[in-house]
Amino acid sequence: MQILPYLVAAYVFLVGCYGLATSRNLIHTVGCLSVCQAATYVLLLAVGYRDGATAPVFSDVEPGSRPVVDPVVQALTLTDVVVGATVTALLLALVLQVAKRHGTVDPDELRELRG
Amino acid sequence: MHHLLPLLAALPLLGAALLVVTGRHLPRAAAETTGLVFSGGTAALALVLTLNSSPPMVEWVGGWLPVDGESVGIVVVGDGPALGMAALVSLLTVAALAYSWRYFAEPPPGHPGAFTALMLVFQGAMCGFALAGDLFNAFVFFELMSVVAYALTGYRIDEARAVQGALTFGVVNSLGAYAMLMGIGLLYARTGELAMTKIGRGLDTAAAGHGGPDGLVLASFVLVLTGLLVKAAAVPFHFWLPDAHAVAPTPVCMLLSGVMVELGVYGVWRVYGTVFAGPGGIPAADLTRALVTLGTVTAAVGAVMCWYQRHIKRLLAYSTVAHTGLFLVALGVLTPEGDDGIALYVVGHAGVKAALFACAGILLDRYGSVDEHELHGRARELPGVAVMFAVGAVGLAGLPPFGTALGKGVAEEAVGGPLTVVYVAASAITAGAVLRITARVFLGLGPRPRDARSDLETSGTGERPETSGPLRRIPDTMRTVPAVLLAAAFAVGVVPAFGGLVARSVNEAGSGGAHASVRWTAHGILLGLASTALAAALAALAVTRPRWVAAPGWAVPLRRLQSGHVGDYVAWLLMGVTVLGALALPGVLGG
Amino acid sequence: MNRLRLWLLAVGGAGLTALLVAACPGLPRFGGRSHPYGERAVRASLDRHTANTVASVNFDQRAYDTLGEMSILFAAVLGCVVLLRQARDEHRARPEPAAVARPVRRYALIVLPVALVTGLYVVAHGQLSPGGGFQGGVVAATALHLLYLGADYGALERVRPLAVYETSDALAVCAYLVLGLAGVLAGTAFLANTLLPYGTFNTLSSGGAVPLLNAAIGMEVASAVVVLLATFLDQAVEIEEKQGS
Amino acid sequence: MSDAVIVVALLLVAACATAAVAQRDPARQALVLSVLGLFLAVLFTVLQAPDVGLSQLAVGSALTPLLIMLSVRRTRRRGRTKEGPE
Repeated sequence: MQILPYLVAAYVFLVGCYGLATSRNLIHTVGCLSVCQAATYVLLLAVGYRDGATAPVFSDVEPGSRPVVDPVVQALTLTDVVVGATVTALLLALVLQVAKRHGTVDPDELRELRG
Repeated sequence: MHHLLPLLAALPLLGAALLVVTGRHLPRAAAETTGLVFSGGTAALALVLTLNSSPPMVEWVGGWLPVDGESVGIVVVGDGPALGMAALVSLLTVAALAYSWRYFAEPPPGHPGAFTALMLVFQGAMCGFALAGDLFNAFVFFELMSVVAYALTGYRIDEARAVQGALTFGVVNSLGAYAMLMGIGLLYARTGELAMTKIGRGLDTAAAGHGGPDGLVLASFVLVLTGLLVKAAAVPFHFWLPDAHAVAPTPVCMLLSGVMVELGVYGVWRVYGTVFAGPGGIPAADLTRALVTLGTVTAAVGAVMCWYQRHIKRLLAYSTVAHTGLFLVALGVLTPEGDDGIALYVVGHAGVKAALFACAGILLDRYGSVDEHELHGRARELPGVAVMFAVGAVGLAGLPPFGTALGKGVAEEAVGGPLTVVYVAASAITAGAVLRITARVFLGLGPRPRDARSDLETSGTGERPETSGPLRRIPDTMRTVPAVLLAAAFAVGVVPAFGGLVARSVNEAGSGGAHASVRWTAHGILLGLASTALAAALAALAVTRPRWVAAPGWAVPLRRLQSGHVGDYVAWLLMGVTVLGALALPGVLGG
Repeated sequence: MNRLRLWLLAVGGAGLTALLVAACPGLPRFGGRSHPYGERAVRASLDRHTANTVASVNFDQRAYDTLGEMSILFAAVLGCVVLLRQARDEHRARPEPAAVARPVRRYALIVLPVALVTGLYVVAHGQLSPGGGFQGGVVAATALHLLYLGADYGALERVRPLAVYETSDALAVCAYLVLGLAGVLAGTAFLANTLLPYGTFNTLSSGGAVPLLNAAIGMEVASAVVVLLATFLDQAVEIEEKQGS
Repeated sequence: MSDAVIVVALLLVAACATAAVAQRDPARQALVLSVLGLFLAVLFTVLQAPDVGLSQLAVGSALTPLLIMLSVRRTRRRGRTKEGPE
């Protein structure tokens, strides 16, 4: 339990990388990239967790009565989630154009740029 | 004064947002003028701040000044190198916007200001990254810079290569950025801080407890550096660069090659100096081993690949790879002279490289091709551009008194010994390739080269001009911009106070308080002349005896590696992480 | 699959695995107590009467990060609009109105207002309870697209004049920047939250500028997501290539 | 108790990430990603991060898969029109 969350984050990142390298479809590639990014969420939030603590929201908790988990990593992850969605959208837009111009979304068939 | 620091990022963003708000109703000229005003205003602000950057400024955004040395806000650093990079970025953006004045044939319907707005966001992002003193904030601006760059690279959606290059760029750089974020997460876990100076101190305190750096420090170092080196296009993270830079619109290429790649190198300098330089970080010997090794390989691969290109923009892109290698080597030796040398080299290189891309853009718009073979002798009618191309080539070689020569000379002295050979060879080969282009395309010298091994190379034929049709007359803006850029690169070396100013501000910000003086030395001048002579000789040989310098058998596998396949590039990225880890490992084991 | 890539992947993957696993023992125990920055952030948030600490970090303490983040969204939307513009060799085809089953239509039209209101509610309570501009914005924008399910594409296009959303996206960015610049003009600092009273803890108007920045983000995210979905829907439904291209 | 929930959520995330990579058909991958987004949202909630959980639910399990589905539809439609008249 002590390091399990970190190991899961590392595993998810590696699996995403494997998918990126072996993908046969560019849309699938973009999906794998978002898997890689999920690893960063897990890592950040695992780092900020605190045993027995509650969410850092004081609308129904008396301030100071209970420990709270680290709010900074949550703000960072929130930023990260939005960044991830926008990058996905932009890359998908590029994949659509690749599909139109090359007539394929298989990276093995893209032979224009080499050497 | 220091309250104005965040405005360097905010002003261009405001300009971009205003352009989108009003863009629909503005005529194109008004939109482009607005862009120039905002980008020029930011440049002026950056210059004023740079001149006032001694002693270095610090600003806590939101007014969260530290209480007892602790703050919850984000720190923005306004020292010489940060503001200098911001000024360089801004000036080059102004140049790129001026070059693209009335340039693109077809703004998207309903969005006449879209291209200008994206360029402004790009400028703001790069300024924000240069000034970042907080690691996560640096990541945010890094990502912003990347996202805009993907969109700008793929801007010409009618071009099959452009969209492919942009996609590769996007996937590889995003993966690098996520690796960097993992590294930031590890550092936060160890120290519980995000400001770079605080993280550095936190690492030192933690290391004092159990003696030296451990696996976590190594992993975070490697992961953060991976993100930055992907941006800086160090081998083996470099594959995306030629694919993206060769296909991006010309004004974008000027920014990508001129400053964005260099910002990766700058990021390595900033992060190592503030976070990992202490006793709890990575020992100096390991950083030197890692950066000098990667830098040398990068310079070699970049130079060799540059020589064998026929696609002119791709050739220039590889020369950027080679020069990044040189920057990394000088950075790796960790001396004040080395830092001063690359600072000057980066400034000079930005001017020269942007001017060369601008000239290549003129060829593209005039002939619809950037292929060395196809254009053989056709550009004889453009003597002005020919002169600029040749001047750019010798500037790249480091002919005194160009700014590149001053920076290269200082850096060569700093690295010393056998590494000097790398500098001379890499700059001579890349400059020789550019001179070869000049001789063949603009002068029509030598026999017309024959096409060979078309499965191995990307030709520059069949490109579509970026203007509404092939240009019959080259507009004045497109001629003036490269001339001004070359003049600026020249001035960097000639104006005597400039080198001293750069050296002082760089040393004040880092280098542990040591001050180095920067001046022309006989050694540097001789090596500069030697590189230029070697470049000229190579070009002459290529034109008169093409067989002697044709691709040897061992270059073929190297060229095959650049396969254009995004999966290959990702695999190489992982390999690079491993290599970087292995190179930095001994210090951690020893500690 | 070529063999070189597999080798690279195996060696590189092993190296990265080793690196990440080597980092694990050095990490603090999961659930540990040491969060210096986090504790400072909680104190600062309570000082400024913001009940949701995450909102305080996002819109006050680290509002500059959020500026970068909203710029990323802004740039990505602009980028998608530019990249997915109608190319020279494409034309628009009106999709035929599709018949929608009545239960689906009824369901969509009932859920739509509920989802919209939920989105707005989540935006408005950002500084008090979990949620805020991002989450509420996405919910509201996605809700609008239930119309595609419930009615048809034409109806969606009528309630969704894209130009308006693009403008409001950019206006929200302007508003955020202007709020930040106000700090500089007042002589404090960029994005300083010192100009407005902090209000009563745990009420809608508490936290000084936090609700304003939060609202700007909500507007930006909602418009941005609408534009994003619209450009992709356009591609999927309307734009076609000319034959023989 | 809460530890056990966290472990289960973590393992579900890991399993689902593997499935998302292993599923080579992009349309099905979008569905798997949507489930991954859901598990991540659950994980974030048990890690006491409801803010992030909520946005992950909105973005990760709705918006991103939707964009992927639309892209798949576009590329498939293209393939059809291309094959059709020729």
